[in-house]
Amino acid sequence: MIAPPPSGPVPYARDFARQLLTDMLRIRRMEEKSAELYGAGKIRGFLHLYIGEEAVAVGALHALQAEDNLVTTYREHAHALVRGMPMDVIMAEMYGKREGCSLGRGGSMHLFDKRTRLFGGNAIVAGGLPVAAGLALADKMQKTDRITACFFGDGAVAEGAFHETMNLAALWQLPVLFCCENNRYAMGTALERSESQTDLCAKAASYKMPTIKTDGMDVVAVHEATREAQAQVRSGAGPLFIEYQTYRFRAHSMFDAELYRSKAEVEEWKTRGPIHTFSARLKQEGKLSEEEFLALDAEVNAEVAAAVTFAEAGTWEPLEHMLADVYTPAGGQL
Amino acid sequence: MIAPPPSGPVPYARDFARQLLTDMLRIRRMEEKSAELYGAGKIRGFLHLYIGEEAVAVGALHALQAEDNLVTTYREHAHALVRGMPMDVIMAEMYGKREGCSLGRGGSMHLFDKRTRLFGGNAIVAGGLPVAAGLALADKMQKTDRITACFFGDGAVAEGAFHETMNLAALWQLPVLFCCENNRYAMGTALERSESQTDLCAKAASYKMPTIKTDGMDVVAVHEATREAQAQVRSGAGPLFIEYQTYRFRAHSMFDAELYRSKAEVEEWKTRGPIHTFSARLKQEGKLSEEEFLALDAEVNAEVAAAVTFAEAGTWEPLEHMLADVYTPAGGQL
Amino acid sequence: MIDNTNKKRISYRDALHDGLREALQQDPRVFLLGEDVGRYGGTYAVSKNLLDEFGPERIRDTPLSELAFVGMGIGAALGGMRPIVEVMTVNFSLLALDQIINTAAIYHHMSGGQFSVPLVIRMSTGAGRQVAAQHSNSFEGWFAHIPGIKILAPATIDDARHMLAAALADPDPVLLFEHAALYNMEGELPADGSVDIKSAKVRRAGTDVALITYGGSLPKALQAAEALAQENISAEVLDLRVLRPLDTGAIVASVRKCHRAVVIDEGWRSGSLSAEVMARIMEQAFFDLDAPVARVCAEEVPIPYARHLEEAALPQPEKIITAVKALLGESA
Amino acid sequence: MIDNTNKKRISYRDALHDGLREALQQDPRVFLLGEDVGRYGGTYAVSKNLLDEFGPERIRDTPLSELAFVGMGIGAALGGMRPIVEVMTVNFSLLALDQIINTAAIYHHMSGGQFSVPLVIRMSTGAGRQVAAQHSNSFEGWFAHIPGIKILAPATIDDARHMLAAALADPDPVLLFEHAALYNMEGELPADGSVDIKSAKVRRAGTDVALITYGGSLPKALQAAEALAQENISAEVLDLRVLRPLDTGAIVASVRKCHRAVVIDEGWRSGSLSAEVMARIMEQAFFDLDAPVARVCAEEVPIPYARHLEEAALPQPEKIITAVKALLGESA
Ligand SMILES: Cc1ncc(C[n+]2csc(CCOP(=O)(O)OP(=O)(O)O)c2C)c(N)n1
Ligand SMILES: Cc1ncc(C[n+]2csc(CCOP(=O)(O)OP(=O)(O)O)c2C)c(N)n1
Ligand SMILES: [Mg+2]
Ligand SMILES: [Mg+2]
Repeated sequence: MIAPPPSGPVPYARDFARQLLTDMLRIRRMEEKSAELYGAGKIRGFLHLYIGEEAVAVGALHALQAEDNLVTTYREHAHALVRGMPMDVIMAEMYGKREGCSLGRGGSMHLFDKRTRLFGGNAIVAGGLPVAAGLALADKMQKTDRITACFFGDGAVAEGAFHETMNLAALWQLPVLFCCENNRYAMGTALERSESQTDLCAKAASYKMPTIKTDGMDVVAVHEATREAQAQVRSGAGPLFIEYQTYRFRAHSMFDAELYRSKAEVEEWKTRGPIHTFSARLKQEGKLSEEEFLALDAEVNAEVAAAVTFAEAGTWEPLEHMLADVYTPAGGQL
Repeated sequence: MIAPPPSGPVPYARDFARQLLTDMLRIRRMEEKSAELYGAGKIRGFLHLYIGEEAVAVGALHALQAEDNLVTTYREHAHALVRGMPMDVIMAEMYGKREGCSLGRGGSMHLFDKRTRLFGGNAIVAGGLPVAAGLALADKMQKTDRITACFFGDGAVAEGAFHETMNLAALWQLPVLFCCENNRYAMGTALERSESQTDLCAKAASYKMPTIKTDGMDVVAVHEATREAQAQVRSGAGPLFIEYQTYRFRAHSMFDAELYRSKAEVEEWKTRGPIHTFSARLKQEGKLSEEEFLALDAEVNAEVAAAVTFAEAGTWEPLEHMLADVYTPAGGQL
Repeated sequence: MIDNTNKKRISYRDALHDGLREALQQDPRVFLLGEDVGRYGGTYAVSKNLLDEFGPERIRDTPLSELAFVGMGIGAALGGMRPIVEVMTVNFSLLALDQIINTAAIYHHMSGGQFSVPLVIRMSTGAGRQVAAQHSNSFEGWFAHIPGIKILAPATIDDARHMLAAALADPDPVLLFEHAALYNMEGELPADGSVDIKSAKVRRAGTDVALITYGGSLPKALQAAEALAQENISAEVLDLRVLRPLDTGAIVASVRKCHRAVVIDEGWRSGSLSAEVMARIMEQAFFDLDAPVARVCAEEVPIPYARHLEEAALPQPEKIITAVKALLGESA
Repeated sequence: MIDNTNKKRISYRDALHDGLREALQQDPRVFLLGEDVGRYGGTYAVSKNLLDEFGPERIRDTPLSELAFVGMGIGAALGGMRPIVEVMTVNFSLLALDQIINTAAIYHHMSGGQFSVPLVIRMSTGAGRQVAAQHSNSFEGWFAHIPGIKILAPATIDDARHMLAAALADPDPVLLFEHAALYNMEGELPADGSVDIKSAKVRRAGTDVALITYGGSLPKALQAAEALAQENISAEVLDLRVLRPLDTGAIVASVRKCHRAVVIDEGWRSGSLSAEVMARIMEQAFFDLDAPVARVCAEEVPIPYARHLEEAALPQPEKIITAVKALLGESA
């Protein structure tokens, strides 16, 4: 039994509301194209789509400030995009081209961007949590008022790294916002088969950390909750755990036969799809017309097409560079 | 502020009460002698004394059944002794002699005994927890009514291994009794500097595991609580976490200058010493006279002396055996 | 799952599956635990359908808790079961290393021979599928440094089918590394139904140069040998199979025969198993060498995602051929 | 903490302490975190009194959470600090390996060169103090397999005093292994105030045989060389110092000079760093050898507690002498 689709008034001015919608659409269209390109052999390796979960990245990241740190997982196209990495750079990285953010060395799972303080794209489940706490420790010691947002899935909660980091972050009152994207499955393992306590906020609270649980299918709920959360963390009150209850509409990765859940369950969740429910609300409130929506979608599709063109035109890192950057060049010290 | 010394009626018949006292004394005298032997260079490596905590091992292990499994740490002389390993075998192991339980290969931190199902002496903090859960899984799958008791310290709670194991044990309802010897310090790190939540039972409860907190300085409290706990685990109700609040009177190991706590704190805790408070209660109830106590102590001292003699007379594993047992000899399969 | 058009043709994946299924059928103490081995069907589909056949007690999906479930495998083995723990990939085994090395490997010895740990740990290893640095490690040679455990690297259909049974029959912890790039490889399954886990095997006999390898590099070495044969260079291909304990005798025999050798190893060059093979040749067959032993290993770089870079970073038949020719030139 | 009777005599422990103190004094970004580095005074007393001088912000006691606090070191380094993480012993580093290998080591490369991780990890290593198998591992040679990190093994007073500064000046993750059996070693501290972290160093010149070693085995090799000198055998002792990247040039130079070599390594023989040294000699100095390179390593057994067994399991001067003599006989 899932909750009814998000509804009700959207408390934002037209421009910001449209930006939220646009960003969700950008993620959706970029990823639909990525799936297609995967089929065509242009993108390879592992590809994890965010489709269905767009409200989380969009609502949450628009609540952060530009100088905040961001640490995320292998399912991070959305985070990179909303954070400000150009779509063509993401696409080029997925192609393995030199014009990608990581010169094509990381691919889909490893988007890094120094400019926007995106510290990756860590494909070890829960591997980003300690790193995020360390970034926050650096900020605390340097007395900045930056915070670190760390995204991870429900599956990460079972890992020892989660436990150790939650404790340390709470013990040392570090400015980290732990952003748990609870999409109910870790690959094929449902949360109930993974955790004795499935209320993840209750788990987080056991570290004496404040928590917020929010509807991850509703970009408004996500944004409001995250605004509150980040302000609290930024105030010096220590870390906070925020759970976004969401759902992925697609397979875990491109290799998943989805034996572990029913089509009906997926269909039921699709009724709560973050893009169509939000655009419906905007339309109802007169903040968006159908024509405007279509124009916006066309714009987004054009951006996607341009990104593909950019990636196609990209170049390959020369083989002579093979051993470059294993170590930082002398003098290259930050 | 510590609680007042344990007092009140001892709900046991004279024989059993004396056995509890005797076992506590055996631990105490054996370890006092061990410290002396360490000074003399007879025992070497790391030596962690249990002095002050005797009520825990004695009260708890007398509540278990003979066929139960036991997993413990590097601070395990007491567990081995109460479980039934002869004192001379322990002493020989600490000497590094072939007559030791592990042929002198493990020393103080690694007492193993197949006969009493003592699976060691694991010197990696929290390293024993997953192993204990696995033993319990084997029992559950084999439908025995054995349980596994797993001892560890307050320091272990911060480790990822603790978290992963607690979750799995609760999720799979495994017959494990998690016995946390909370002596308030992990080496020099006080619990408040180690855990954001210092109520360890609250932490355990976050896995939806039942918990019991008990006075680890009172052998009666320990025994009663553990009896109840083991019965519950044995009934198939899943794992249980029991916290023994205790204190070590000695340094962490023989290399510890004890810079991190005051003499006054140690002295205050000594007023709650498990041996003198318990013997006082027995005397008060007329279950023990001063002469009987002295006789008993003399007997224990004789046992210790005999153990030393045994260890002294022990032999060294021949150098030709150096590579024996790295792998199980063919045909030696269990 | 066996291909019906030719009853003996089977994939490496299905051979592993059949071996697993047989083990579960034959011994009620055997069970499988790991991430997504059940409902998902196994990350590489090796355990597909086994949940239906054997039920959730014996095909156990675990949470993401590598350290704990590997340690639980140790405990279950001590408790009389015969667990097979699947660690999804060698990359994640780093999280469980403490239990493997500092508990499983020393149990028998440090307990004075009282306890044994009959545990089998399966994991996939290797690169070659563009999954980037964090998912492309080859640590099996590294594990081979540890006394008290045994390390297997099936690289043929036969070994994929039968090594598990031998591993389960072993009283000590055995780690079995399935190379992820081999799952789709197909081949004939010999009728003979068992393999040893002691010896290296000559997969192709030759006289001019010994190509010593294992795991995912075996097909590449065989390909190189085939190409070299076209040029009248006779390469022997030795498949190490068992990385610990190493079959030094077989290594020395190939070197004695060919007087030249190239070691091919997907581990990073420095400190890979290739170094140990070279050290043993140095120690035991130095005077049989006509030229220094050469090696073809992974380049010392985190394995890149881009296909051309990944290919260039890994051992390839062409590199092996080049190394062999350089060697033959050098020893002239 | 410097001995006042002779201003230049100092222990390895105090040299490490002084290096640490100096680093904290010179750069406000430097801080120390690890188990019991503060209130306890450091397990091996290396950080004794630093809490009083620098306060709990910069001398941070951590809970028992190796994986997290090592990962936090990575994050803090990325965030502009210069963390020194103390992992109490190499044995416990197994719990943190994932962060070191699968995050720290690849950050610079996989981010396309955008980020660097200027992190120093110190840990004690080695056996020799009867602390049994779980506390006697020597994995520094094993770590040397990993591209993207640098591995240091100070074995002299000078290196103990100054390697840390060089490690902190390095933009990439550097692991510094302090050998637990050396803490009490005393020696003169040269006036010159810095060392490089690039080169191996000849600690004693010789012409008949090169003893190639590092860390806790260096004093043993020097002792053996001294004894050999009594018998008119001139042994050169090469201290590798930096285990990754290895100074192959220095290895080759010693081999060219002596034509015979023994590698001494406290790691278990199979797959220890000794193998890599031998492989490099094979590759680059094969024709300079008068005899196969020999090695003296730890026996392949979990290190036993009993003193006589532990001694027998480890490299010792006598074993080195025996190996040298066998080598000289063989090459005659
Ligand atoms: C330590 C580790 N173990 C296993 C994996 C394989 N794996 C990749 S994603 C995944 C599921 C993670 O689920 P969750 O954290 O819920 O994130 P989601 O994929 O649902 O976004 C698994 C098991 C991994 N990458 N890292
Ligand atoms: C994984 C690991 N980290 C560090 C150590 C070093 N160490 C040994 S005992 C100890 C303190 C453990 O404290 P606690 O769990 O409270 O047990 P206690 O010694 O108080 O009985 C530490 C840090 C270790 N043995 N294992
Ligand atoms: Mg999930
Ligand atoms: Mg404690």
